[in-house]
Amino acid sequence: MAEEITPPAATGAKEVAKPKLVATDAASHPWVMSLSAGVPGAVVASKTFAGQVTVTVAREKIADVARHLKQAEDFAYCVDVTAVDWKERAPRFDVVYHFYSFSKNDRIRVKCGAADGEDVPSIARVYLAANWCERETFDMFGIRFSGHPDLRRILTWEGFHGHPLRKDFPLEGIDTGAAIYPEEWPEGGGPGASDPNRKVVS
Amino acid sequence: MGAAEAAGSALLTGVAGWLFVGFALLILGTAIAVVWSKNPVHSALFLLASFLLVACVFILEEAEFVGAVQILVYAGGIMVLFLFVIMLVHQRTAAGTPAFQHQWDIALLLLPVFLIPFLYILGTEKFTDIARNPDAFRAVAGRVIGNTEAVSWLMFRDYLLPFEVASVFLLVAMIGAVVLGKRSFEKVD
Amino acid sequence: MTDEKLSQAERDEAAYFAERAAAAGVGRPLSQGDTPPAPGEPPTLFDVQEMELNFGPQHPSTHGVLRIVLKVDGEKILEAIPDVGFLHRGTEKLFETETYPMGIPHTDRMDYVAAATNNHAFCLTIEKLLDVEVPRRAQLVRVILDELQRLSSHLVWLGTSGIDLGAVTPFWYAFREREQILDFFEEYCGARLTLNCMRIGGLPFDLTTGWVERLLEFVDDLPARIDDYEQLLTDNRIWKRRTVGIGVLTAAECVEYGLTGPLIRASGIEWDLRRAQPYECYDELDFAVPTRQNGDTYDRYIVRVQEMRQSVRILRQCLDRLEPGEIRGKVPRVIKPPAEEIYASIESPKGELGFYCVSNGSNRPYRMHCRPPSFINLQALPKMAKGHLISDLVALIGTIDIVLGEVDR
Amino acid sequence: MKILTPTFLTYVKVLLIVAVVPAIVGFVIVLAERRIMGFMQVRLGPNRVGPKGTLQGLADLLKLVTKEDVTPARAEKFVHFLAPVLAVIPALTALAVIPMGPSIRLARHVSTPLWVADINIGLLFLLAITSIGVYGIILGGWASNNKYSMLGGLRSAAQLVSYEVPMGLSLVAVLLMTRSLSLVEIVMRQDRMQLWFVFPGLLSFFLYFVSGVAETNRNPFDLPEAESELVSGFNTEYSGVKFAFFFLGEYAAMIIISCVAVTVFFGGWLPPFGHVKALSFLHIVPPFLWFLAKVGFFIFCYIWFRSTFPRYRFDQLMALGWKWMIPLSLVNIVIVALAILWTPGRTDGLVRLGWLFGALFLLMFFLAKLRQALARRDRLASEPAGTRQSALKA
Repeated sequence: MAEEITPPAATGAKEVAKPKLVATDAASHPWVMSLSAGVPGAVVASKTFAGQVTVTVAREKIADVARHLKQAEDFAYCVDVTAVDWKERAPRFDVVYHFYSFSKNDRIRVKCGAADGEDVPSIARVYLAANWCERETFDMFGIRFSGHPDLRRILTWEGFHGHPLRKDFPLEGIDTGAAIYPEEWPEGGGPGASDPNRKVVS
Repeated sequence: MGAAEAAGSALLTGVAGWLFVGFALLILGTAIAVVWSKNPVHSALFLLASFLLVACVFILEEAEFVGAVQILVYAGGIMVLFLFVIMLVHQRTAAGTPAFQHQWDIALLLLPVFLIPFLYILGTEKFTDIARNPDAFRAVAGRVIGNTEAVSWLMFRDYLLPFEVASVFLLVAMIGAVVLGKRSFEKVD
Repeated sequence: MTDEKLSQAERDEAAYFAERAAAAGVGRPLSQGDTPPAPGEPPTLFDVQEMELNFGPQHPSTHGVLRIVLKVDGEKILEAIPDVGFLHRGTEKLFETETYPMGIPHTDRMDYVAAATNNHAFCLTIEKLLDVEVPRRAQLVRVILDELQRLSSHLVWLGTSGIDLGAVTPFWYAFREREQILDFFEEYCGARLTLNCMRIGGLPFDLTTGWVERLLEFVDDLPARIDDYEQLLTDNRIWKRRTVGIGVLTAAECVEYGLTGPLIRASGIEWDLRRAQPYECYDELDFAVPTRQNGDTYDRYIVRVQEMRQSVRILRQCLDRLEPGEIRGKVPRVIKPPAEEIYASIESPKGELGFYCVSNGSNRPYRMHCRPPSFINLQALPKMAKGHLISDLVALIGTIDIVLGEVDR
Repeated sequence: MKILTPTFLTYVKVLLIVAVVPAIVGFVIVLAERRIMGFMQVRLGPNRVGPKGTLQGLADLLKLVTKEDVTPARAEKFVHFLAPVLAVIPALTALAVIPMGPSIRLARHVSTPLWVADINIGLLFLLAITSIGVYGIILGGWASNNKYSMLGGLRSAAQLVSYEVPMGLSLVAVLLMTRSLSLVEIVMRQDRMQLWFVFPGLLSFFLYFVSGVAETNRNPFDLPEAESELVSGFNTEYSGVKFAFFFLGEYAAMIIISCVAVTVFFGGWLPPFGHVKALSFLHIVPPFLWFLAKVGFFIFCYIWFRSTFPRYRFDQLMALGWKWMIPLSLVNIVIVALAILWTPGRTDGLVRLGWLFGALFLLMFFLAKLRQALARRDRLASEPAGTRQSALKA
């Protein structure tokens, strides 16, 4: 664990050439090399930007990658799991993982692409911390995690239709069918219901 | 305490007599209601009322100590634990369980076994004497000193051994309860 | 990929983790209802009765709208399943629709008892993406605001978790000081809770005259006030009995659950982002990272109280080094970061508060994700609560120090 | 003065108790509690209604009386109604035997004692009647058809039954000294012995008062209505007048516990050290006021506890009751009995016992303080260095 007060590791912009930050290829980075060796065929691409290493891996291999990172490279702490919706891109989603290593005092970002409807192997059995994060990602993007012990919606309620953080989900919200006072707030609900410019998607 | 003083002279005369009859009828009524009620909590409440009424009769007969102890021990202690248990029992489960009706016949058989000796004791010389000698339970060695003292003399001197034996029985029962309760508690873990 | 395709070793490991997850109370369906009795055996009057109890969403000690479904035997918790999301407002969606600077006020509403740290984390992320240098004065003021916010957040925690355990008086003491801190915020930026007190590249305003002197006075006063709270609680036997040994988490468990902040420090891991990956000017400040070894509720209490003292120390140093200067870095009028992705995090009062920003080169973030410490920390609640009593659950919710605005975003 | 017959005076006194006690509770104790707690918690407390907030009690009362009386849909209607009644009646009944002062003269030939009844089992009667009060809480919790209320009711059932035992046992030890159950006789005997029973019965007093606090469900034993755990415990589903009854019952119970403590341990209406010549001026104050002042002190203690202590956990409360208080009170009985046997019929044995207890308590107090100081020192030593002194502002 991080016991000694060491000078800050390579984070921030200071090391990268000024004035403009640029992404560089990180294929020769030790962690990426270790991953390529430990999980053959996993690494698709890699880059370094602002001192942060990003590895794009194959979707099917993500659980193995996480296991390898945790066991061989000592990334013991799963910081976060989330996703990005690229809407028009070929695999529609990027599922993004951040791991942290106490001994290295640094983070690694792992990404994998996932098309709409494709299952991503769950890492909730590798990192307990990923449990809720994957649930949230499922809830917000509709990405299913295969092998997750308890994949339910977490922030929206059970029975909610749609996934709010997808790019095609309207900002105004959707008719959830949960109108409480229909005479006051008609179908399509919400305080803005009387607004003629209001977009309602059912 | 005026009424109670009047009761001293005779058991069933005057205001105290009427009070006694009233209390006795109420006790009978509540006791029947205990058996009659469908809801166990209501049963327990009627039993509580019955205990309190019995305590009233005790106090009416100037047995204040026994009356107070009746309230303290039965109403304040034992009935609370009864209620505790009843409330812990799932009401739905309790409603579905046959409420001991199949014991009718046995109860009927057992009734004379207890009733006859009870009536016999009531009919003996010692108890018929009370109406004539109201101080029987308030006197120690012929001297009238009050019910509390009389009870303590009886309990801690005359009948010390039975008293202690009874307390040992209670202790055994208590330890048994603890052991039984402990086992069912471990089952949860 | 299904389980059949896994190798033997992987399956073993999966079984191990599934067992561990089950032990932690993860993964049971929420609406299971009363456990049906074993078939063929009618229920008796004296069977152990398992009761399902809804703890919240409206409950005095869930610190907001948190629902916990409890399976209890008497008062003993067999299982606790948190149900969050009652305060979900789609903040991450809102970020995507507005320009970068417009996102800052939204962060105020996440951890609403520590808005300054939220602002800070957000701004830090964008600054990192833009590669902007923040002027020194702005750095110092940011640290001052952060530490004030940490103090006020810990004061809220101290007061409310005291009330949860029936100690009412510390609440009033703590809120007296918190009010003063809020006054400082109000004087600086006009708001008391939703501060919006930082900008990308620096600060919105310079400090008002006399602010520093008054703050110094307050800071000098504070250690004695902290002593007051400790007087009421630290050595109190009842307080100790209610907290020592409650909700123990080992260091390994903390890492496994991704816990950060005082929770991980109370379990013996000296890890604080201010020290591990210093941002702003934390690397030149002299402060200690308090740790304890037992990882129970009492140790988390001690760690937080000691953190307050350290915050006082940091505040003094910052106030001492404050010199006139620029408060905004060289930031373009329209912020259009390169089409890249970045993750930056700070040590918020609750733990690691991070933002993950994906830019597509436009003036709005393509994706802005928040890594909320409360949300992740709350995951450990089922593990901590299992086997304890309902009274302890209250202590545990308090000790995790959640803010539902941040959990649900 | 034919109208002032003893019977009539008794009725008047009963009426006074029934009418005055709620008033005292509503206007004095509640206001005092809120103001004192306000003072202890650096805030004001009620200060708007009437001069200095003195009419706050009236406002609260009006609010409670005019509030809608809600009975939950699937509650046991009759039991739900019965519970608050059961909570309040025993508490008021018990006040009948409390002697608040010696006889006072109303007219030339008419004097009346300041108690309704002096029955020869007074203390036992008190214990018996107050033990009925628990039903209000249990039944209220059960009848509300609410899981939190139910848990509150269960908690209080266990708690009150458990703490009645040490309470009774602690009084037994004092009864060995008083030789009477009559409360009036107990006060008289303290007068005759020139000794308040708190001195030889120091341990008894502590046991009694702690279990008394537990019996009245007050901090730190307020588990049946722990608002942060069980929302409001047994009275969650009560509102309006029914809630006011529970409220009144709790405060009346507080008054009774304090009254008994004063009567049995603190010489009832007697002034302190009334037999010391130099302090004979204390007799100028009417005895009734002495009684009131002493009761007020204990009520203050209740309030003080409330703003100082965190709450016990249920199992810890039970452990305290069964593993500490009951054995300790049994030991106490033996010690007191031995002291009385040592010097039968004389007070010096009791006085010596008092000194012994006093010395023991002082010793324990200092040991506890020492332990606390050591723990504090260890904790400070374990704190990160340089925490306490300012490195730069020196």
